[in-house]
Amino acid sequence: MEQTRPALSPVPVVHLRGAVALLGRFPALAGVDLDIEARRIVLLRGANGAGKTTLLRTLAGLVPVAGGEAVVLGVDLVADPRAVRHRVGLLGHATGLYDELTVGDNVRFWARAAGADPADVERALTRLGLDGRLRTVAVGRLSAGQRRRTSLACLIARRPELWLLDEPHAGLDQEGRDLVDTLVREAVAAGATVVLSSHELDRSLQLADSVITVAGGVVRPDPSPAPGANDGDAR
Amino acid sequence: MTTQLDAAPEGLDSTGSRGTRVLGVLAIVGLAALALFGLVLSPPDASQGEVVRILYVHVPSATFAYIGCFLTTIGSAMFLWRRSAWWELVAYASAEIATVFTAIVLVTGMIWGRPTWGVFWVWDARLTSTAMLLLLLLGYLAVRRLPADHDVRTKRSAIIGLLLVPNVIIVRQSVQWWRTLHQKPTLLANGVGAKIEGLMLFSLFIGFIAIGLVFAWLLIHRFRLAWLEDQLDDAGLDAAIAERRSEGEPS
Amino acid sequence: MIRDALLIAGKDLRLELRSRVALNQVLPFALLVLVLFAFALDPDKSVLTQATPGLYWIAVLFSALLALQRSFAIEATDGNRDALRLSGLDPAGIFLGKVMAVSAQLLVLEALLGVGVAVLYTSRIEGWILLAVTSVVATASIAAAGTLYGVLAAGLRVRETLLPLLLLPVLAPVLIGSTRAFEAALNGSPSEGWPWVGLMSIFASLYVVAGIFGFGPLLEES
Amino acid sequence: MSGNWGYVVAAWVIVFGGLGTYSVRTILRGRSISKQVPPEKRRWS
Repeated sequence: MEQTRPALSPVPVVHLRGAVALLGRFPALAGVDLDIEARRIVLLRGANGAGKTTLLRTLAGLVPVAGGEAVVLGVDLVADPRAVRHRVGLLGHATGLYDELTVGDNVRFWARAAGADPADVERALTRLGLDGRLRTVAVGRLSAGQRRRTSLACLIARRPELWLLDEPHAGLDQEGRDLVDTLVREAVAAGATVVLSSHELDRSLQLADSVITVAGGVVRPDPSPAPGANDGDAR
Repeated sequence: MTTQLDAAPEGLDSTGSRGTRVLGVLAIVGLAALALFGLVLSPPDASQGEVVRILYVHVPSATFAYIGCFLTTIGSAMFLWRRSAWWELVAYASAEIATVFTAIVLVTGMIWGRPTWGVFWVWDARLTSTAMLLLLLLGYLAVRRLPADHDVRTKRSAIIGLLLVPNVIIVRQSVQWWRTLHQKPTLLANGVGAKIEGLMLFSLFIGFIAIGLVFAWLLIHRFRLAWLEDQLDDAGLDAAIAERRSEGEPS
Repeated sequence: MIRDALLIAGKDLRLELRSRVALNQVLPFALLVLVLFAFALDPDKSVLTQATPGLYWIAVLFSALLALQRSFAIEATDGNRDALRLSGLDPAGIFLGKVMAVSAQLLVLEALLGVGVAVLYTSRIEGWILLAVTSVVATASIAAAGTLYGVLAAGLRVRETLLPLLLLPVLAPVLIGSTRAFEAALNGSPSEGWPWVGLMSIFASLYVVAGIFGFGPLLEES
Repeated sequence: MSGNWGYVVAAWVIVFGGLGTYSVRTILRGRSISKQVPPEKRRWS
């Protein structure tokens, strides 16, 4: 699709060397080395508090890189973390939706903010099954799973080049999880790259083509590499 | 990096240095001279009497309170523009000192006003805008001292510091217009602007020098204190990173 | 920038239309303040009529504090700040949009409050042009300074107490200016009011510029 | 107006007392916090 950069770009989508990210004074990332090539689906795994969420937020340009190198989609995050933001889609624990507005209003607002086509809004709503009655319901009245779907609709309407999904399966029913996997595969087929963290290991291992273990704020060599594993350098 | 080559000799654990000690002695000498000239040698004023002696400390304090505000705004601007942590500390240190000076100015102004006007407080333009200045400075300090992330505190307080002088100018202007609409001219004619000369002028001059020395001495010490506080915040980052990495060490 | 501002303003106003917080809570609060003034000051003497401009603007100022708190409360969830930063919206546009939305709500509130004052305090209303221009300029000043200081206080545990401390001293010139200009208009001597409008215009411009440049760095903190 | 020495003394006491108290507080805080920071980070000493 048109949103991808030149296909054979020599620059990997993600390139981190010794990246440090601080939350206050706590080094949530303590020197991460990581390379991710385009059109990969990479699964992050690790215990709670290992640094998965911070890694995803750092890749989105939301957490400043306090040390080391970090280049995402060709943008140097140390120099200008803002430049990458409109090109990534982050699905986090918090939805970022306005409770008082309807599903349709929310998706339209965030999509227009990113400069998306109105047709993409309709397509996203339809794709997530939100085009019917739910469209005019205020987000505050939705179930957790329906909010998740709304967030996903906002995300796909923006057509990001890099998808960063933090526990995308959480709170969804079977059908919803299947839908997430389908959307991820479609996005990669269209040229995007996906990094996700999940506790649904069985499901995610089928989906991902590399697995990366995060522990203690760094990337560990994987003890049991998945097929085509793109494990980060050990430190 | 953290190896200590030499242990600090006892007695060096302070924000003092040879320069500040010299400055401190000069400031004390200046204050003594100010007391001599201001309280003993200079004559009482023809119209104000002995009360004029308050002005020898009041007026210089007001001047340096304003200088402190200017430093805060300049420091905040340099911090926002050049990311200069040094200037940020200058802004913080001078804001705190300016707050102390402004409080002194307000209280001495009220004490001066009691015998001069017969009341402690009148809604005089100068007095009112000084009170507003104190509130603005307290707002800056409240944000700078928030129990929040260092980055959050410095950035937010710098924006307030940047707007400090523009705010003071607008507040002064509005208060001035406000009072001149309902002017009671006798109040202002008796004010600080009255002409002074001779030993009285010299005493005021000594006052500027002495208070200026105190201001400079305080600024250096307060700056170093703020710098130490920052160092304390930064200390241990390397250790924290090492500790963080060891969390994930396979056991 | 303007496109982003309109998008944000539209979103905030739509949110207000759906939630009606300003209409159902802030407006009654403002009217309540007017009634409380009548309790505090003897309504039979002419104090209320004489003090109408000041009481009116005090009521507006306190209501503006509530409106501003509300304006930032809707962006207060953590996901929201992230979403705004990821959205690609120009921070200056976000600032202007917030200012526009707050201004629009305050102008409606001021109009209704004006009716309230005329009825409750039986004040005679004259000098329409000066009154209208003063309201617009003062509202822009309050909204611009309030939005900038609102984001300074946003995301902090102490925001409810910090915002009034930061904002009210700064808005003192606006209170003085709008009150004097209203007095001039009601006394039939509008020429005394225009310099105040000029001063408030400078104030509003200062804060719009400061907000356009300052909003980006402030939004950046994680 | 010669009976106004009380005001003069009060004002001077406030100036000298205020500045003195603030100075002492700053110095003492500086001493206590200096001990917690390694000396090579104190460039002035």
